[in-house]
Amino acid sequence: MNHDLFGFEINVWADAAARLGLIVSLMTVVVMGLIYGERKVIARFQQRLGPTRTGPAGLLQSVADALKLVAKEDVRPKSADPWVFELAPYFVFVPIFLMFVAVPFAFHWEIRVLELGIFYVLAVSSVNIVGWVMAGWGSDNRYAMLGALRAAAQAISYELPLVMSLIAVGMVADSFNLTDIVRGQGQVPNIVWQPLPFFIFFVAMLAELNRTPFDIPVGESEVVGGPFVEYSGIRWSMFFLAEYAALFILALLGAAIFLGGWAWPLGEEWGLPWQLALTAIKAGAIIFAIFWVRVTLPRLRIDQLMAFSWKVLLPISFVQVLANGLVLVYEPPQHIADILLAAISGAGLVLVVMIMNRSVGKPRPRPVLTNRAAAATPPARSEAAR
Amino acid sequence: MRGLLKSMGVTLSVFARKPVTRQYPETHRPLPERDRAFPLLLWDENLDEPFCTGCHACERACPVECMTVLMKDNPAHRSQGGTSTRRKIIDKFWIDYGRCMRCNICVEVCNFDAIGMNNTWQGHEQSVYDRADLIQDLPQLLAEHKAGDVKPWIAP
Amino acid sequence: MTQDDAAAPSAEALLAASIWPQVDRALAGVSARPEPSVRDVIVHIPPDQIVRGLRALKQDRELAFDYLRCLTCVDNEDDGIDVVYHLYSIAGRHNLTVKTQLPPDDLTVDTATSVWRAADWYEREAQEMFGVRFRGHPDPRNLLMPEDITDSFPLRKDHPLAEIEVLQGEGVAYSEEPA
Amino acid sequence: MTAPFTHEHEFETQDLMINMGPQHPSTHGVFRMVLQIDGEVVRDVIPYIGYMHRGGEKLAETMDFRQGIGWMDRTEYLAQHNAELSYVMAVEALAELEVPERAQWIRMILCELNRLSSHFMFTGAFGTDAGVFGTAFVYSFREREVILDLFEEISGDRLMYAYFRPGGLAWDVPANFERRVAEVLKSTKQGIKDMDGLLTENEIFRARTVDVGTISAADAIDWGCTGPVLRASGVPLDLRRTEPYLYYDQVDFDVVTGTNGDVYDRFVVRVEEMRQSVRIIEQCMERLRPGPFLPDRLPRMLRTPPGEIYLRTEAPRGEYGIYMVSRGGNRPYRLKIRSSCFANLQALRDMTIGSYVADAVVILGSLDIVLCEVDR
Repeated sequence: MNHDLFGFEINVWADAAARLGLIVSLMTVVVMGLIYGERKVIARFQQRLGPTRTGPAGLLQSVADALKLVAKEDVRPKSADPWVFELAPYFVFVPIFLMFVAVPFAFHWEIRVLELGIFYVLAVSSVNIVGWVMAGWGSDNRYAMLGALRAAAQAISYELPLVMSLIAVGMVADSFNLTDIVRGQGQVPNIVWQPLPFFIFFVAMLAELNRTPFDIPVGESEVVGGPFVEYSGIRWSMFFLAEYAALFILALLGAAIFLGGWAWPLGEEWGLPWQLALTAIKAGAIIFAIFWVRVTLPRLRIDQLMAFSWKVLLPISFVQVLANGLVLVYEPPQHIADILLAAISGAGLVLVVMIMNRSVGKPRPRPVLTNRAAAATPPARSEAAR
Repeated sequence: MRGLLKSMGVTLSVFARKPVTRQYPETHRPLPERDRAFPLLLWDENLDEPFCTGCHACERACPVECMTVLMKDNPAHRSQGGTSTRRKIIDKFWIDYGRCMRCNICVEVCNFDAIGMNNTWQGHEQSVYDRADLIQDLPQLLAEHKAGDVKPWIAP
Repeated sequence: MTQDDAAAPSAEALLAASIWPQVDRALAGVSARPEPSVRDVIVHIPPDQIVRGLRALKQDRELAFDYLRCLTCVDNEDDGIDVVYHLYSIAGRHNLTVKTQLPPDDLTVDTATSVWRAADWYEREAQEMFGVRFRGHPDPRNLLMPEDITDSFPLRKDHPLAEIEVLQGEGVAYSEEPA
Repeated sequence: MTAPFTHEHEFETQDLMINMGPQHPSTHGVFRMVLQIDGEVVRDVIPYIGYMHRGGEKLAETMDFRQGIGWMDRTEYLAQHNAELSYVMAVEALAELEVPERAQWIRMILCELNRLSSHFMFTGAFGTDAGVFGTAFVYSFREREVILDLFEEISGDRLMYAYFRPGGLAWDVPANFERRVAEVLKSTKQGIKDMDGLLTENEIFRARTVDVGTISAADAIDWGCTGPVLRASGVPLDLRRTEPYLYYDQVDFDVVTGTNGDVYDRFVVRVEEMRQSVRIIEQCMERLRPGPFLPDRLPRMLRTPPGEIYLRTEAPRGEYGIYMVSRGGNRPYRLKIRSSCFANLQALRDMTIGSYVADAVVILGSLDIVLCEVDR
């Protein structure tokens, strides 16, 4: 199970340390790249240039930001709970790192192959909400408190559809081992069989990442950054490191589970660079979509957000799991099973879209235009000209 | 869902457009001729002295009282053996750029076209570390037009 | 704030052609005095009858002054303070200015918030700026000024305007008006 | 201050008081409101204004009519031409000045352009309030910038124009004015299209705004609301139509009214008004003829006879009134600025109670307040 990362035998501890070092350095570089990328992409969406000053085309912007954040004073409010306040960033930060363990980048190129990889990732990822609530509670700030409660409510609500959608995929793939799931998609990626779980996964991922339109815990215009409102300097940057790392990991997961990861369309025979490139391209596409959504959509309100999770996504993901189970239990011939799975899931997706349309209603007709105002009384009578 | 897709389409179409950002300190937008930065005094090249006679018209008209004017007898006047036609001339002049609200009234009330609004970028970029440095005295106010850097626009 | 000298000779004719006859009818039982003005007719009502008059103007079916445009005060120094109401009728599209003159020794008038809720903030502003007390106002706190300043009324004519400190000149103290 | 009250659930809870502003990012300046919230639901709102109070009315009493124009810009820093217009028209009415035709048309064009730039500011800021990450803001600022460039070419300043004068204009527009206006309108139309496409039909935007902050026509009138806030409730009160000034009775345009009086209506009414403004400007450009921009005889120091006037014009945010009392002389005896935002803001409490915290932000944004104008 423990594959050799470097192609030769080394001590287990040294191996672990090397892998850990690899994660940390990779994570830092990736997060810096993501921040730079996000700023550039969003700038283009807004007809701006984005960072240009630091280094060629602003490439060193993230480095400059990091230096600034490290150099900044680490302020703690006098009335904050010192332990809870100071420890909160770690509770957000560490679980994200732990998620990296199971993510497959390429064939035999992962930290650890876990039989229940999906479960592990989900279990670990939900720990970081503790950190959010700690940050909100420890700050002794009402905005932070409000944001933390929103974050907790949202994370719990969207954790369930996320789990159910991944379970549905796991059923189809016949495994919870991420590597096996990817390998099973050599011919056709899972998104074809399971478009509805992909949609649920994408939406729940946005919610888990607190990204627009689900960014109510940090909504700048409402709770002014939510749980982070009192943080500064290095601690604040840890929250953001965690946020972008989570973005990266969830995009990788989405690429691996739904888009065929490194396996589709090239297959296992192609070399490591190709597989890495495939993973990167797919994850990059998901990340680009997230940026695109972020730059376009307004924020939902808390009740709409809750209703969408509990009344739409969760029931429909249960139905998806149930339908998958029925199809798989009765074991129809392979091609019929495939068609059934895809059809049911596609129908579910259409249903979700219909529910969304229905809940919002039709656009209101254009405002009333009156060329002559309604009241016909001439105004001249009221005025006594001198 | 249609509306969401339409919005996404709008942002995507903007993605393809050319950015409108100007890289400000390196590339300045060309300023229109009428641009008003801060008032400065004009230099009469023919007589080699300021146009300003220190008549206090602008000082009295200034809504924020940012100007201080002192006049004196012109030593270069004909009666003193000089060439100038100005009997009185400006002695000392201060304008507090920090208080000036750039309303152009001083230019309008001036009978001698002796004061004008700077219409260059140097006129706008006046940041200093101390407010007192924004108080300009006569040589400073005259310097830019004297050197020919500025051609203020004065309404006909 | 009289304009007798500036009013046109045919003030009566102007008033007759204006909205005044209707106002006069609506204000039965209230002693009101009209005055033509540049744009809208001004009606003077004594302070003790003002709210009655305003309510009559609002409730009159034909006039229906349902809209309070503006409420403010004018300090007439020795003649006390005028409270000025600018009314408008959305359905009838006519305007009216109502004035009441408060004597300097009794700057109290009934609140108009019972007629239009819009009067709320206007009265609070007038109260802190002019020291006019609006009897029965639901929330008579300061609106624009700090809550502890209740004895100084900036918009009155006797309230001094702060001197502009001149930072330049012959020595910093240069501030005299040049001849 | 209202005491936090407790009310019965299965367990006893206490409402949370949240102080929003004056440094909150979505209070559009220095507005402060204290929200009393039960969970996410707003139970009460106490608005506080006055952080921008500069005693403008007192200052205006010390300024002569020319100096006062510059001050008007500073009370309404998003619709400066409209604010100046009320002031100079009040002076003209008192001093009985005739304004040349060309000056009137140019004033109309500039006021409508200013309405466009102000509404662009609204759509951008409102998009940000609703949670669009800066996109609406950047799009609308892009268009506003084009309009401000034109204003700078005409008046010399980007924000504080001081361009209108009692009797006309400070100076004539540049020679390429017509070409430049055509360019600006072209870009503006694209901007309105972008803005409309980005938000109007967007499902999430509609979910956030439809039936939020509703105010009925009767309430809106009672609170003294004007402008788009009142028109969104279905009252066609537009001073350009009901009491025409300048040459608004000679151009063809529609008064835009909403049906529900909610936040969404306030948004679409403003977007539609922008289209109407473009229409008005195009008609004005056709009617613009060369000619004088100031009356022939204008005293060097303008003095008005005694009198008083309440002069109101339709600014982008509603009725911008100047109540000017003159006792002769070259400055007003008393100047009261009837600010549209001031009255609109009064209705905030009624609109907000019972909605969510996130709605409170959107409702405040939909009023499009300018705190300088509220506090003066």
